Amino acid sequence: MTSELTLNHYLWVSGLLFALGIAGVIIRRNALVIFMALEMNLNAANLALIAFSKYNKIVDGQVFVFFIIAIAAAEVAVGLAIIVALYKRKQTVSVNELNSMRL
Amino acid sequence: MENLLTIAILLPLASAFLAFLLPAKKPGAIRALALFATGVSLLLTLYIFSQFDRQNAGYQFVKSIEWLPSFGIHLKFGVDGISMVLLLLVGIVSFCGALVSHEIHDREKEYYILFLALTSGISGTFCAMDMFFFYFFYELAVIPMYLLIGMYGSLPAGKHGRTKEYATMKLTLYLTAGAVLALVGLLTMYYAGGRTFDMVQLRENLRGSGLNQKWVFAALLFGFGFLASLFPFHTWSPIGYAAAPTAASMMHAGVLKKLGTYGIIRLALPLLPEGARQWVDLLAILACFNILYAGLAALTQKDWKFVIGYSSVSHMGYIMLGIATLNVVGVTGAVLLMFAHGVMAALTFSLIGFFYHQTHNRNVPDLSGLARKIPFIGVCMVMAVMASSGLPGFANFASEVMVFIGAWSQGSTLFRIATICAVWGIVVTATYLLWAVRTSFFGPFDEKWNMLNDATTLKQKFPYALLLVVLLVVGFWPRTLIDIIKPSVAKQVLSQTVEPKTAMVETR
Amino acid sequence: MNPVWIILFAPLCAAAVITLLTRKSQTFSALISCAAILTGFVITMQLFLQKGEWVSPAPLQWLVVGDLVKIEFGATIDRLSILMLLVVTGVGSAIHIYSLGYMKGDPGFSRFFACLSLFTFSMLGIVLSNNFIQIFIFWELVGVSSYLLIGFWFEKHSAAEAGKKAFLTNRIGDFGMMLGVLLLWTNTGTFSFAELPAKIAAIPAGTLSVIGVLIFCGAVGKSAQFPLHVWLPDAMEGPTPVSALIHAATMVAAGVYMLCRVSFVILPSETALTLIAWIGGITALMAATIAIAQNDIKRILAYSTLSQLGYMVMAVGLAGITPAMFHLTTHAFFKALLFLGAGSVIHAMHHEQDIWKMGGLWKKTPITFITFLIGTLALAGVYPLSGFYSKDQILLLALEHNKVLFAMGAFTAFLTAYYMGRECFVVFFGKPRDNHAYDHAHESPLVMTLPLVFLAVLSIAGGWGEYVPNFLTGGEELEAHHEAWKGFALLLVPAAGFLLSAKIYLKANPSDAPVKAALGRAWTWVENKYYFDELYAWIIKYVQGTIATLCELFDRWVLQKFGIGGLAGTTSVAGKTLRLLQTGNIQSYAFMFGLGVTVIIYYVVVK
Amino acid sequence: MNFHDTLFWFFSIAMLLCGVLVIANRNPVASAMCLVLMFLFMAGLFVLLEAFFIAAIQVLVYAGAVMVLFLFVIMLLDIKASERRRFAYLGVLGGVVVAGAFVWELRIILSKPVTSLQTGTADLSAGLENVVKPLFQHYMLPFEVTALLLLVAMVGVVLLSKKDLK
Amino acid sequence: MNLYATQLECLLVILGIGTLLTDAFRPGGNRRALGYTLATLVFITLLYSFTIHPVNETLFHKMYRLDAFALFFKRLFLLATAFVLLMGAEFAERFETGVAEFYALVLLAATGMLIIASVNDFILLFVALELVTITFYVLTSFLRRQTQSLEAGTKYLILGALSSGFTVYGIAYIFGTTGTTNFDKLAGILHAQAGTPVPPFILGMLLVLTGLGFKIASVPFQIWAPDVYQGAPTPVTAFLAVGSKAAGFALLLRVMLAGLLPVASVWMPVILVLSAATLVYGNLGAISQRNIKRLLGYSSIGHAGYMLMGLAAVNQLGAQAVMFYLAQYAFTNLCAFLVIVAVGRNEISEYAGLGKRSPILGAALFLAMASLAGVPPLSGFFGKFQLFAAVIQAAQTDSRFYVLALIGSGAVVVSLYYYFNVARAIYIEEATDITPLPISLPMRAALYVCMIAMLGLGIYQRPLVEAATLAAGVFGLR
Repeated sequence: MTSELTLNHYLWVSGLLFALGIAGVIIRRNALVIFMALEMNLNAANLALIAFSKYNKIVDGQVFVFFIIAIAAAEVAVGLAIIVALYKRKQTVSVNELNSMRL
Repeated sequence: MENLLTIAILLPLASAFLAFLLPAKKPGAIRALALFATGVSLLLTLYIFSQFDRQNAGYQFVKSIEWLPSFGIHLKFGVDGISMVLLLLVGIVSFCGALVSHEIHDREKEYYILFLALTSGISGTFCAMDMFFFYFFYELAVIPMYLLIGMYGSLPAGKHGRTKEYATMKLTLYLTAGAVLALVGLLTMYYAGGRTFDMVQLRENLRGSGLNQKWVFAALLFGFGFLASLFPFHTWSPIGYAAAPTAASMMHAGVLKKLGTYGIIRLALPLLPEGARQWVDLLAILACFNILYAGLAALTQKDWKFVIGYSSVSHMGYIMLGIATLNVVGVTGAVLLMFAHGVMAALTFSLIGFFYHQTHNRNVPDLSGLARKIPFIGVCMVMAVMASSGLPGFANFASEVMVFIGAWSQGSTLFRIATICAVWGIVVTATYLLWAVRTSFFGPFDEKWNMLNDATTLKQKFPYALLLVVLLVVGFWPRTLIDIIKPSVAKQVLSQTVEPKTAMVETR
Repeated sequence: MNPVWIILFAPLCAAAVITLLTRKSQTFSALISCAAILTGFVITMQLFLQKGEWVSPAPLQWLVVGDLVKIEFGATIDRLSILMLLVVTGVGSAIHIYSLGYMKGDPGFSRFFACLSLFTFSMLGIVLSNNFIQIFIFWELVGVSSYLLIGFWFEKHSAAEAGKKAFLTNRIGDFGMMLGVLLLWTNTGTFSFAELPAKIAAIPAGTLSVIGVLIFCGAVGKSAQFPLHVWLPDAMEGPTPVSALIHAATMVAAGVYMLCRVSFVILPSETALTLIAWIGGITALMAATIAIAQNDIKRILAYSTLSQLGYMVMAVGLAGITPAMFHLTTHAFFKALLFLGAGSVIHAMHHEQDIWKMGGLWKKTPITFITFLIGTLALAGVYPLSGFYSKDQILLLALEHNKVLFAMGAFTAFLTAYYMGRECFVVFFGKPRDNHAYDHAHESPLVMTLPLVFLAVLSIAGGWGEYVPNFLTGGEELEAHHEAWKGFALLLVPAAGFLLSAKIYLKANPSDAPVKAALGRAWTWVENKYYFDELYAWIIKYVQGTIATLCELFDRWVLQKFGIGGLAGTTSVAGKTLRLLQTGNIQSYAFMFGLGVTVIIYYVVVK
Repeated sequence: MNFHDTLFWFFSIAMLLCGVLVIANRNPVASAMCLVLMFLFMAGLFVLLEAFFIAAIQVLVYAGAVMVLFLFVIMLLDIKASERRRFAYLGVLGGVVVAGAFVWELRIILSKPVTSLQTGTADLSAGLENVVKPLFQHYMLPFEVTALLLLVAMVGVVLLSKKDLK
Repeated sequence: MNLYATQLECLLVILGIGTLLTDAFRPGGNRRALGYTLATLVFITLLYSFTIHPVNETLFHKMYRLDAFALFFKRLFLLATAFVLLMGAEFAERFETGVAEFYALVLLAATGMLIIASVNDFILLFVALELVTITFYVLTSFLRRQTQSLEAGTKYLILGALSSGFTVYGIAYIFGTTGTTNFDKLAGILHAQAGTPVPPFILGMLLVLTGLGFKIASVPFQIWAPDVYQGAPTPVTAFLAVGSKAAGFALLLRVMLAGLLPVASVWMPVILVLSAATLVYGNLGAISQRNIKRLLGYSSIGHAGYMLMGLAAVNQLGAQAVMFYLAQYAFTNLCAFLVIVAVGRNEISEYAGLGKRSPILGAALFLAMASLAGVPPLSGFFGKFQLFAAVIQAAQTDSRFYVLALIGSGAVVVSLYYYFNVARAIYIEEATDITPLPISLPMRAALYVCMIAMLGLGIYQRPLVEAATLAAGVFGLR
C-alpha cells in the first residue's frame, strides 16, 4: 500500500515550524528562549531541505543540512557566550531592557 | 591659444591647490597668490577677447581632452560669443573680489583657497562644452559658497531671528535642489541624444529625436531657475547675500547667479526648442513677479544688503523676460544684462562692504550724510545706483532697452503686459535705490561716523573704478559686446526656435 | 569732423576733465566749463548765420541687432535744433558766467561746474537727437544731472529730498514715454525722426493717439505739467543759477521742444492734441493762481515758470508749433533774467529768500532792480518787450480755436501781471522790513550783473520783428491771421493786473491781508498749492506702501515660513516620526523584520 | 494510511506541539526540555525521509551538544522563572500576526504540489558514503570554511567569557 | 589552480592564525606595533593582488569564481581590512582585552569576505556569509565591559540569526524548486523554463533577498543598523559600514545578476520599491541625529538605498555604478571613521571647532562629509552621478524609474543638510575646547591616502570606472 504523503506535507510541517520560530522570536523576551526559537527556524529549513532532496533525489540538500547544523552549533556557542557576558554586565537576559540606544 | 583658455579657467584652481601647500602663517603670500591668479586669468581673458573672431558665431579656441570614454565625457572648453562675454565678467569680478578681500583677517588661507576654487568653478561652467563638466563645475560652487558664507559671513542679529548658518544652509540646499532636478533633465537628454555629453553633438542628435521635450525643459528651467532666483524660488537670495562676506556676495550676485540663466540659454533653449515654446508664457509671468514683487519687497527693507539682494532678484526678472522672448533682440539683451548686472551688483556689494567694514552697521536709517566723510565711495554708490536703475550711459540701460524691445516685439498681449510691468519696474527700482542712497549718503552728517576713512590711495580705489569704467564703456558703446553676443545667440541658441510672429513683422 | 560734435561733446569733456583732474583747482574747473559752453555758443552762432542748407553729420550705428533693431547716434541740424542750440548755449553761457560770482567760495565749486557741464551736454544731446532712443537717453541724462544739481547742497535735508522727488517724478513721465516709443516702433519698425514721418500714415488712428498721449507723458514729466508739476517748485532748493538754467530756461522747456520735434506724431491725432491743449491750459491757470500766494521769491518765479510752460504746451496742443517755440525762446530770456535777478537779490540779502523780509531794495541794488523790472514786464507781456509778441501769438491762437482756453489764458495773463507786480513791489519798494539785512545789502559784482544786462537786452529785443518765428518757418511770412488791434487790446489784461497789485502792495507796509479777506477759503487752497503734495504723499505712503508691505509679508510668511519652512518642517517631522520605529527593543525589531518579509511576499507572490 | 504515514503524522504533530511549548513555557528550563523533544521528533522525520546520517547528526549535535550548552548556561545564570508578566501582550499580538500572515501566504504558495524543474537519480537510502563522500570532494571548500568558522567561534567564546581582563 | 585562485584567502588565514600564535607565545607584546605591521602586510597583499589575473572557468566544482568581479571586490575588502587594522591599532588602548584576537578576527572575517567575493553556489554563499556574520557578532560585542557594545552585539546577534534563518529557508526553496544550488546551473534552468516561475521559487528568492537585505541594511531590514553602528567599537563600525556592506552587495549583485537574472522581471520591482523606501528612511532618520556614529548608521542606510537604485536599473551601467560607488564609499567612510577614532568623541557637538584644533582632521572629516553628500569635486559626486545615469537609462523604457530618480534627488538634498551640519560644527561653530589633537604618523598617512583618493576619484574617475566596467562585464548586461 502506497503512502499518500507528498512533498507538500513535509513543507507544511516545516513551514509551520518556521512560523512558530518567528512567533517565538517576536513574543519572548528571554534572550535564551529567543535563541531556541531561532534554532527552530533553522530546523524548519533543514526539514525542508531534507524533504526536497528526498523527493528530488538530489543529495546536495542533505549535505547542506550538514553544514547548517555545524554552523548552528557554532552560532549557538557564540550567541550564548554573548548572552552570558551580557548577563554578567546587566544581571538580566530580558531583551526589552536593552534600549540604551534608540531613536 | 586653446591652452590659454584652459589656463585662464583652471589657473585659480591650480593656485588653490598651491595655496593649500603654503603655510597658513604667511597670509600675505597666499593673498598675493590669489591676486596673481585672478589677475593673470583676467589678462588672459582679455587677450582671448581681443583675439576673438567676431564674425564667427560658433565656438572658438576649442580644447578637448578625452576624459571618460565609456561615457563619452570630454574635458572640452570653448567660448562662443555668449560665454566669452560671461568669462570676461568672471575675470573682472573675481579680480576685484580678490582685491577687496583684504578685509578678511581670520583664516585667510582657507578663505583664498575657497575663493579661487569658486572662481574656477564658475568660469569652467561658462566655458564647458561638455554637459558633464558643465554640471561638474556648476555643482563645484556648493562647497566654497557654503563655507565662505558660513565661516566669514555676518548677519546682523535678529533679521527675523535668522543666523548666517541658516542663510548659508538655505542657499546650499536651494542650489543643490535645483542642480539635481536639472541633472535628471540633462541625463534624459543624454540618453535621448544618443549618449553624448557634447553640447554641439547633442544638439544635432536631439533634433528630430522623439524626446518629449515638455517635461525635460521644465526640469531644466526650474532646476536652473532655483539658482537664478526665479520666483518663487528666490527666498534664499537676499538673506544669502546679506550673510555673505563682501567678495562672496560679489561673486554670488555678480556671476554665480548668472549660471542659472546661462544654463537655460546654453542648454534649455537650443537643445529643447519645442519645450521652450511651451513654457515661455509661464516664464514671462514669473519674470514679472520677479521684477515687481521683488522690487516692492525691496521697498520695505532696511538693511542695505537686503535692499540690494531683493533688487538683484528683481533684475534677474529682466533677464528671464529677455530669455522668454525667444527672439534675438530679447535674448541678446538678456545676455548683455547678465554682464551688466553682474558688474553692477559686484560694484554695489563691494561698496557696501567698504563702509560696512568700518561702520559694522548697514542699516539704512542708521547711516546719514556719509557722503561728506567718504565722498569717493558716495560718488561710486550714486553711479552704481543710477546704473542699476537703468540710466543711459551705463551698460544696464542698453540691455534693458533691448529686453523691452524684444519682449514688446514678441507680440502677444501677455508679453505686452509683461513689458509694461518691466518698464514700471524701473520706476520702482529707482524709488528704493534713491531712497537708500539719499538716506545714508545725503542729508545732515551724523557725527558718530566720524571715524570713517575714504578710499584715498589708488590701490583702494582701483577695484571700484575698474567696475565703473567697464559699466561706462559698455554703456557708451554697447556694440563692444553686442556684436559678439548677437551672432552666437542667433546661431547657437535660437536657430531652431522659430521666432514668434511679431507685430512688427506683420507691418513690414 | 562735423562742428556739431564739438558743440555736443565739449561740455562732456569739460565735465570729465574736471571730475578726474582739476577738481582741486576751482579756477581751472570754472574756466574749462565756461570755455566749453562758450565754444558751443560761438559755433552755434556760425551755424546760425551760415547761409544755405545745413548738413547733418553721418550717424554712428550705436546699437545694432541684425536688421531688426537699428539704433543710431546722430545729430539733426535744422532750424528748430539751431534755434534751441542758440537758446541753450546763449542763456547757458550767461548763467555759467553768472555762477562764477554766485557760487564763489562754495566748497563744491568745482563739482558744481562739472555738473553744470554734464547738464549742458545732456541738454544739447536732447536738442540734437535724431531718433527716439537717443532723445530718451539724453532725456534721462538731463534728469540725472538736474537730480545732482538740485541736491547740490546734499547735506540739506530738503535739498536731498527735492532731488529725489524731481528724479522720480520724471521717471513716471518717462515710463509713459518709453511705452509710447515702443508702441511707435512696433508699428513702424524705426526710431529715426527722419524715417518716421513717412510711416506715420500707416498707423491706425486709435493707436496713433495712444502713442501721442504716451509720448506726451514724457513732456508732462519733464516740463512739469499738471499732474506731475509738483517737483518743480521743490527744485528751487538748488542753487539759483541752476534754477535759472535748468528749471526755467532750458530743461523744463525740453518737454515742449521734444513735442515740437516729434510734432509729426502728435499733429495728426485730434484726441492727443485736445488733451495736450487742456493739460497746458489747466497747468497755466493753476500755477498762476498758486503763485499769487507764495512768499519765497524763487518759488513765485517757479510757479510762473509752470504757468508759462502751460502756455507753450497749450500752444502745441493748438497745433501752434511756431508760437510754442517762440514763447519758449523769449521765456528762456526773461525767466532766466528774473531768476538771476532774484539770485542777485538773495545774494545781496545774504541768502534770505522770504519776500516779506525784503523791501526798498531799489536804492541798494539799482542794476538788479532795473533788469528785474524789465524781466517782469517782459513776462507780463508788455509792449514792446519780447513777452508781448510770443504770448500774443499763443492767446490769439487760442482765441480762434477754443474760446474757453482763451479765457483761461487771458486770465492767467492777468494773474501773471498781478503776482509779478506783487513780487516787484514787495521786494523793491516800500520800507525795508529787516533793517539789519537791508543795511548790509549791496549790489552784486560785475560777473553777475553783466549777464543780467545781457539777458535784459535779449528780453527786450527778443520778440522784435517776429524774427524768431520767421527764422523757424524758414523766412516765408506768416499769413497775418490776426489784426494788430486784437494784440493791443490784450495789453489791457496785464495793465489791469499791475494796477490791482499796485493798489494792494505799492505802499510802505504791504501785506496779503486784504487779498486773504477777499478770497477767504480759496486763499488757503492756493496757499497750500491745492494740497497736491499732501495727496501724493498720501498715495505713496498708503497705496504703494501697503502693497509693498504685503509683498514683504507674503515673502516672509507665505513663501519662507509656510512654503520653505513648511517643507523643511514636514521633512524633519517625518524624520522624527520614522525614527520612532527605532525603539531599541529587539522584539519590535524582530516584529518589523518579520512583517516586512510577509508584506513583500504578499505583494510579489499573492498579488 | 500505512505505518509510515502514521509515523509522519505523529512526529510532525508532536514536534509542532513541542515547538509551541518551547515558546509558551514560562520557565526557560522547561522550554529547553521541549526543545530537546522537538529535535528528537525532527530526527524522526529525517529518518522517515531516509536521511539517516543527518538524523544521527541531529541527535548528536542538537539534542546533545547544543541542548547541553543551553541547559548549562541556564543553570550557570540560574535564571529562575524570571519574567513576571510572561508576555508583553503587544508582543504576542505581533508574533501571532506575523506567523499567521506567513502561514496564510504559505497556504497559497503550497496550494499546488511543489515540483522541481530538475530532478536527480541519487538513491539516498544506499547508505552513508553517497552523503559523506561529496563532503570531502565536491564540498571541500565549504567544509574548510566551516572549519575556519568553528575556529572563529572558539576564539570568540574564549574572548567573551575569559575571566581575567588585562 | 585552486590554490592559485584562493591564495589571497590563504594568505589572510595564515596571517590570522599567525597573529593568534604570536599572541599565545609572547603575550603582552606591543599591541600597536602588531596592528601597524598587520595593516602593512595586508596592504602589501593588496598590492600583490594586482598581479593576480582572472581565471575563466569555475573552480572547486563550480563553486568558486575568480573573475574580474571577484578580484575587484577582493581588493576592496583587502583595502578595508588594512584600514580597519590600522584603526584597531589606534584603538588598541581602549580594548580591555585581546587586541591580538581582535586583529585575528578581523583577518578571518576578511577571509570570509574574500570568499564571498567569488561564491558561485548557495551552499558556499551561506557558509561564507555565516563566517563573516558570526565573526561580527564577536567583534561587535568586543568591548564587553561596555553595555552599549554588548547591547549592540545582542541585537546584531538575534536579528542576524533571524535573517540567516530566512536565508537558509529561502535557499531550501530555491534548491527544492530548481534542484540546484549552483548559480550557473540555476541561471541555465531558469532560462530554459519560460514564463513566470512558480510561487515556491519566488518565496525562496524573496527570503534570500531578505537575508542579503539585512546585510546591506535595506528597508525593511535596516532596523538594526543605527543601534549597532552606535554601540560597536568604532573600528568594527567602520568594518561593518565598509566591509560587511560591500560583501552584502557583492552577494546581491552575484545572486541577482548571475543566478536570478532570467527572472529579473520578478525581483526588479521589489528592489525598486525597497530602494525608494530605503532612501527615504535613511535620509529622513538621519536629519536630527546628535551622535556621529549613529548618524553614519542612518546614512549608511541611505547609501544602501542609492546603490539599490543601481541594482534596480538592471543594466551594465547600474552594476558598474554600484561597484564604483562601493569603492569610493569605502575611502570616504574610512576617512570619516579614522577621524572619529582619532578624536575619540561621538557627539557631533564635540566636534565644534575641529578645523581649528587640528586642520588635517577637520579637512578630512569635512571632505568625507562632502563626498558622502555627493558634492564635486569629490568621489561621492561621480558615484551618485553614475547611479542616476543608470536609473535614467532604465527610465527610458520604464517611466517608473523617473519617480525613483526624483526620490533620489530629494534624498540628495536632505542628506546635504545633515552632512553639512557636521561641516558646520567643524568650521563654523566656535570650539568648546581648543586643545590641539595629536595624530600618529600612520594615521596621518592614512588620512592623506583617503583624501587624495576622494579627490582623485572625484576628478579623474577613469581608472576606477574602467575597473568597475570590466568587473561588471562578467554579467554580460546591456
